[in-house]
Amino acid sequence: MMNDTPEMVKKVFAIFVVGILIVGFFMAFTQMPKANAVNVNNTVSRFYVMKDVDQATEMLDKGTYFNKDMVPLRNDVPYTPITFGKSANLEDGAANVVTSIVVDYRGFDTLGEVTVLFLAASGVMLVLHGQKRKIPKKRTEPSEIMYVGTRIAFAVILLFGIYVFIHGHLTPGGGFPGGAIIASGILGLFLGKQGYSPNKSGLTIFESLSGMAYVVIGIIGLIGEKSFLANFLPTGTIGDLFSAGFIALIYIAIGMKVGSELSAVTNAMIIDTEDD
Amino acid sequence: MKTYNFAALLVGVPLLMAFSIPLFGFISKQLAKWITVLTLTFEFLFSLYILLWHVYPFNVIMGNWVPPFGENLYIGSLATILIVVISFVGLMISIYNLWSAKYGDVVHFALLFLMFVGGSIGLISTGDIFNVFIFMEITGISSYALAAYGPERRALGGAFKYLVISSIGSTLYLFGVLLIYTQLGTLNIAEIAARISQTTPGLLTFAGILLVAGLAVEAELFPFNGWVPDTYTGAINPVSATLSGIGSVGGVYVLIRIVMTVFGKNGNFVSTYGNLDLMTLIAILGTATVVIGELSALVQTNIKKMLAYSSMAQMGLVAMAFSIGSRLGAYAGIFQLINHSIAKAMLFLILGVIVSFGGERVEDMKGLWYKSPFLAVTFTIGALSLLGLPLFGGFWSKFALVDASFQRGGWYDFIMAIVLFASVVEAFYYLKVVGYIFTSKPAVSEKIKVEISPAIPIAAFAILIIAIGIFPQIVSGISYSAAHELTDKMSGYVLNVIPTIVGH
Amino acid sequence: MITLFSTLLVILIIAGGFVAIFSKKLLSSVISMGLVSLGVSGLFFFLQAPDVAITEAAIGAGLSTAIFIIAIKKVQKGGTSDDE
Amino acid sequence: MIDFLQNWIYLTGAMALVGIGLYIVLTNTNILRIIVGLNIVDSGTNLFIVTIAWHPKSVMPIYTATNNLVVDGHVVAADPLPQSLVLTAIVIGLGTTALALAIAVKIYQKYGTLDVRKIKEEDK
Amino acid sequence: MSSLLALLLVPVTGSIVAAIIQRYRLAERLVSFSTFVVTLLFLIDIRVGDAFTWSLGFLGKNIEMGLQITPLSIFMLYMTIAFGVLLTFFDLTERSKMKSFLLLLTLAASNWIFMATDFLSFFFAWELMGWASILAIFGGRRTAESRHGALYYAMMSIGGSYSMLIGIFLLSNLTGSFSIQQNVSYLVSIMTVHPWWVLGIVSMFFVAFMVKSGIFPFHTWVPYTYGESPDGFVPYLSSVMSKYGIYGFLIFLPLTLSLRNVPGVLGLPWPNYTLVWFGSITAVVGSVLAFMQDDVKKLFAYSSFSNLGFILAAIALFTPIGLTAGLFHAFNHLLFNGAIFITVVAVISKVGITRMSEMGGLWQKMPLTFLTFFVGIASAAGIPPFAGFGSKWMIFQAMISHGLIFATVLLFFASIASFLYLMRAFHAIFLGQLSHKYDNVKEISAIGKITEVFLIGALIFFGIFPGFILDPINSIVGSFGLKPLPTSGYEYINGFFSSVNMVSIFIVVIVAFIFGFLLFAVSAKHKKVPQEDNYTAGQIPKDWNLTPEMYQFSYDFYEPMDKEIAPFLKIKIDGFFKGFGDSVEYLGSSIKEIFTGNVQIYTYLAIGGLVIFVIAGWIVW
Repeated sequence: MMNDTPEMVKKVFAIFVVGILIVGFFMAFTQMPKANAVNVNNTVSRFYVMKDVDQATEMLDKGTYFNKDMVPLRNDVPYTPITFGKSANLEDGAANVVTSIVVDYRGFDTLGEVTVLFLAASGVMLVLHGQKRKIPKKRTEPSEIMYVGTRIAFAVILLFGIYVFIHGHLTPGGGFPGGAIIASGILGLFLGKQGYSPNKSGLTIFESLSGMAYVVIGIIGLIGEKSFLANFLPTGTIGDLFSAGFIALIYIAIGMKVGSELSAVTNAMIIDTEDD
Repeated sequence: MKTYNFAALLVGVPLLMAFSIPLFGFISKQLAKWITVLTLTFEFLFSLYILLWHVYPFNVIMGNWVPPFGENLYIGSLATILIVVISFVGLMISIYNLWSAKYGDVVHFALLFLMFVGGSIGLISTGDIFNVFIFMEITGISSYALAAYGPERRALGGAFKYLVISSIGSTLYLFGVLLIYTQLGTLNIAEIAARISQTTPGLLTFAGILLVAGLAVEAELFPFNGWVPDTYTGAINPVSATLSGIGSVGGVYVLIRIVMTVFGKNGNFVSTYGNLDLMTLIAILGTATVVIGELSALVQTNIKKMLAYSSMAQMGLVAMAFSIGSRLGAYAGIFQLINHSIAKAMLFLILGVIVSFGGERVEDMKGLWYKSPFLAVTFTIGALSLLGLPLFGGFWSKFALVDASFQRGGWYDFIMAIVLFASVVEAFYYLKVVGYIFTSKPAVSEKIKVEISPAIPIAAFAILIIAIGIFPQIVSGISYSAAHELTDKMSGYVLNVIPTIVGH
Repeated sequence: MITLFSTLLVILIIAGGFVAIFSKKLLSSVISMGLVSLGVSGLFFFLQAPDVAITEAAIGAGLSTAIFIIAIKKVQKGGTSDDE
Repeated sequence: MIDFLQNWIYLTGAMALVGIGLYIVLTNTNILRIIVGLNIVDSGTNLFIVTIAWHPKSVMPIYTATNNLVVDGHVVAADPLPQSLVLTAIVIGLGTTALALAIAVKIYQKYGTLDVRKIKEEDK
Repeated sequence: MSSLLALLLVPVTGSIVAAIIQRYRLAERLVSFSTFVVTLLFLIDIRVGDAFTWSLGFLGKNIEMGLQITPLSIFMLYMTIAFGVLLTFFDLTERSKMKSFLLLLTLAASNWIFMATDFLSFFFAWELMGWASILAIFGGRRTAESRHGALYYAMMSIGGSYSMLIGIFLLSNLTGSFSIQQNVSYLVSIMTVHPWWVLGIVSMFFVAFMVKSGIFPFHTWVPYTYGESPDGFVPYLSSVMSKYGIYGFLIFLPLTLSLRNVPGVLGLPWPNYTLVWFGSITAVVGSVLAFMQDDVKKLFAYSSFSNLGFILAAIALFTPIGLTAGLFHAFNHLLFNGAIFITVVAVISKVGITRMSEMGGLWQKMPLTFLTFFVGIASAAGIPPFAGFGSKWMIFQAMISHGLIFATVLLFFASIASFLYLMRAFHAIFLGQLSHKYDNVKEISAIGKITEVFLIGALIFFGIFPGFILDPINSIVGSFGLKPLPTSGYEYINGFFSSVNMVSIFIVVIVAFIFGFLLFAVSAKHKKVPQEDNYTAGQIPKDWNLTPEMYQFSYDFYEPMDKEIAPFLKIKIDGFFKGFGDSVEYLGSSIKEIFTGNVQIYTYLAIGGLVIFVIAGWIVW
């Protein structure tokens, strides 16, 4: 139908359609709250930042959280101030609020997110599955310096990645960027040696075990704390490395999983296959 | 608020098993498929337990953070019946896969299939509007990969089309969710549903349109369903069965949950907030889908494509039934959804067996009765159920649909006339195939030998269709209470999740 | 100051987007996409979202682009030109 | 006033990316370019989400020794919830991109072309 | 009460058994026959007024469903079941390619239709019957034509049922009940207030009934289906199933009683008047189309629906005599149509073809069949003393008593035309010279002969003593609140103007027959010659491009007449439906073009759809 439409018409039409859509979006934005942004004190995030969900839950159980017009009285929830390095045994111990949301308050989302990445990796392997094709020799093999250099760089990058996901609850970062950093380190290894390929079954085992570890942590919460993905470890003092309960555990699992997954994906993309 | 946190295993167990399947794959490829069967058996039995012992409705609280602060699963009557259906269909298809999936990376195929079913179960049970997005992506990504699987190259084209449209759809959905978040500051479906009237009407209209447009991709409604024919045709048959029997159920469920529970008002005839009545929008989309789907299916010579278009049309019918807005209409929609899920999955599975012995053109169905009476009879049962014949499951839903539209009256009389006309068209092309099956002599008289693993699911589906046709009480009771959940959102949904939402 | 800087960054990403539209070569299109991602990750820093910024930089700008380039190299092995 | 404008600037950037991405999807026939377009749309969406979580006076949502998130019982941090959603969205975007690229590579192997107009089959 | 259920359960059980053992043909036929007999035995136990109800919990509502016996339903039940007994008995030995389990399923459905007290079970049974018959036709000759025929019938049938479904729900939403009696009495109560409303709803039902009975303009499926369905099924289809429509009409016709005081046409309420015209036109169209047919099954298919036109025209009057005449003709039609089709089936099964012009002279080989056929067509043509004369006579009386001159003329024309085509079939099949290829044709088996003798007997018996059938009809007429016609002995037919003594007519006819036979006996003997024996004056027939079947004297029998009518026949209703189907298909193939397989188009569709919604949203806003 539109296969033989002139390019120009197509472009003008596309501009027209996209333009109307964008104008529509902007007209919607004019209706947004002041300064086009949400006031944190009017959202549920207020409790995440104040680590105050337990108090809010109490009010909810008493029936004083909502007024009779079903408007939540978020600013009425009593607040205990939090001081960095001093407050201990909070309901959630992570200094990085985003991390506390990602892993703890909305941990189920993250489990799903990990699954999505896992499925994408599996999908890539399913789609690109086939016999490994013999790679014709490149004329120039990378030099020895390159080979050794990438190896050393990989060690450094690996350490950095591990640092990022272990400190996920304190500093920006966490399992996902940490894993991605490790994967880019492995990507570097491909440059170092012609025909390099990481141990595929090792990656698979890593990936599976870390994923199972995540779910098992969730199930431990279900058994110990009567709720799936509930924190079953003490939360410690906010700001300490060993704080925030199971967040570090989960981020380690996520980091390893994402790292091995993305490595497997790059590996699958790089290796040439042909149908078996 | 009744909580039953142990039901988190409904989502947890498939995840755990999916993560472990690659390890089992090292041992044996067949073992990976058996793990799928076992896991889905667990899912089916668990959901059957919830249904038969009347455990529902209950909440599952994640991480001890109660809604609306944390995430939750809400398993009411609607979720229960749909989970039972989905896990049953999934179980049956996984049994079929023992025989059918034999090329390429079987381990990852089994894994993706398991997560597709698991993701659909999560999609249906979740009570958080962003979590819906996550589960949509889980089902989405696994279905792109599943659709790309297979020995033929057309699978890749279909999968890619699905991916592009679906990505755009989920982006739109994300925009819609965030626009609502700017207004209400929460992501919990129950709280949003209760407080939807506290938003700015214009923004709400826009957000509603974005949500509907995003979800209509999965629900196969007209201008967003371009991917349907190519993807269904390209994928191998059990995958088409999965997409049609499970994927579209999840898609329609979310669409209806958003439109009726989140945007709906209380009362018998649900109308919606915002200035553009979303129910009207759904009605228009549904009717257009029915007409376009049926008319396109009419002229197909490729039977798989015909089933694909017919799937699309059935989804339109379901959407149209829900858009009536009454309890009876919702009941008709749920019932039709279940019937379609079972019957269409069965038809695709049968086609899979036939295709392994020959082509997939309509002419290739000629004389199926002589080649394999079992396949011929079951195919006829499925087709007649889709047509809504007495004695088959589809009759009761179509019956309720007509009843509901006439109770609503007004312009629904007119819509009903169009839909019935489309049904006549549908009858035409299905009967044409049934005629070929029974009346022609086959070109080659080679018998089709149906092995035990494809035969079990096909026979089970056929028996179920007949059982529902004769004893509609199997489904009708719970469907009717599920319809209550949709049309009376406060007592049916919101108060079950957040009992104290009407405070002091 | 930050306002000025972020405005420049916004202009940069829009320009990057236009490069992605109009560049004849696929590779430059992809690289400008990476630049857009990098710019967006910079904007995330200004928007007080360091977590997101790091993730976007590592995943969106880094790994995504890398996989893209691998894919492009693969499809160019057949000897056809990069476009069409 | 300048703060107000600033928000609009970010929104403009986000919407421009969405528009550019959609335009690329709509006008290009090369599969890889379509994926580029989808990626840019994703970036724009993410920018939009982070923007609405932000207020000109907000600080980053991480407790440090110097960074105080709550002043006078009012949260002054940027809204962390949308940020965590964006984290998810980015990862999902990567997954989709990787899968799309894998499919594209396979399509190229099987069809010998990346032109979407040529990737269709006559009915068997 | 239990007998009522038995009327449903016995055929269903029989059907299941027959389906299981269908590989053993004789056993299957025996099951089929004995099921009919058992059903008939149960029926004998049943009296008017028996009822059985149950309630169905459906979505919180309690729906009362039930079975009930009215005079009309018991009349219909006897007719259908007894005919079925005859047919299955005949089928015991004949090669009629019938699927017994479908026939038995149809029987169950038909019993249910006649006993249903609510529209739900009525609709359910109606659908069941329709589908069983469609499947039977599908399984018929297994040719492209048979498939086409079944598909055509299925489409019309589905259209009809959807229309009826709409009607049922429109009605039940008004009254809150599915009960036929309540709904009809509700319609009666609003008939004078909102006549158009009632007409709208009722015509929804009428479409379904007209489709099932093949009333003009929904007659187009008839030849396809009758012509192509399995031979054994045709007698049942044409004799019994066409009566369901009549039964349906009779449910709603009492409505018009309340219109009697409203001025109409010629003292008739206008709905009745309209239906009379539909009936008359059907009769004429059927007769005229029957001229053109060379296929014997199709010819009698047209004949059959022409007769239904007669029946409809008569009952549509809804006066005592009209109703009596219509029901009487329905009964007679059952008999003579059965006789005709059974003989046709016998001939076809022996000869193997359906083209009349290739038959001829078969009376020498199948004398009893010939005699049955003769009696059958004589009845169909309304020749005294056979059954058929009385009812036609009454129909004309009924029509004329209302001064419906034009309709009467039409019916009269149809009657004469039917005489012509019946004569033609008679000649073409049985008279004339016998072709050599039929030298080995034998008379049908003993069981077939018994059936034929029975039919001849019945046709003559009910011809002479119509009172036996008029008695139950009178009670039906009474049950509708009309005053039955006076009765005066079994041999009398009381018309509107006069009455006829059938016995005296019989005697007259016998005398005339003896006279004719004497004339035949004393006149010169004919010499039998083979078919090809022509006087060609030295020329070889090949020179005239003669093919063997052209020797058959009935070849192009009515050619001059065909030429005269041909222009009128070009206006084909069939063409309308076909054209409609074609345009739907064309629409489909153009809509299909949306899905080109190009993902960009799909993206355009999605984004474009979204943009349209956004614009719409803003306009509303």
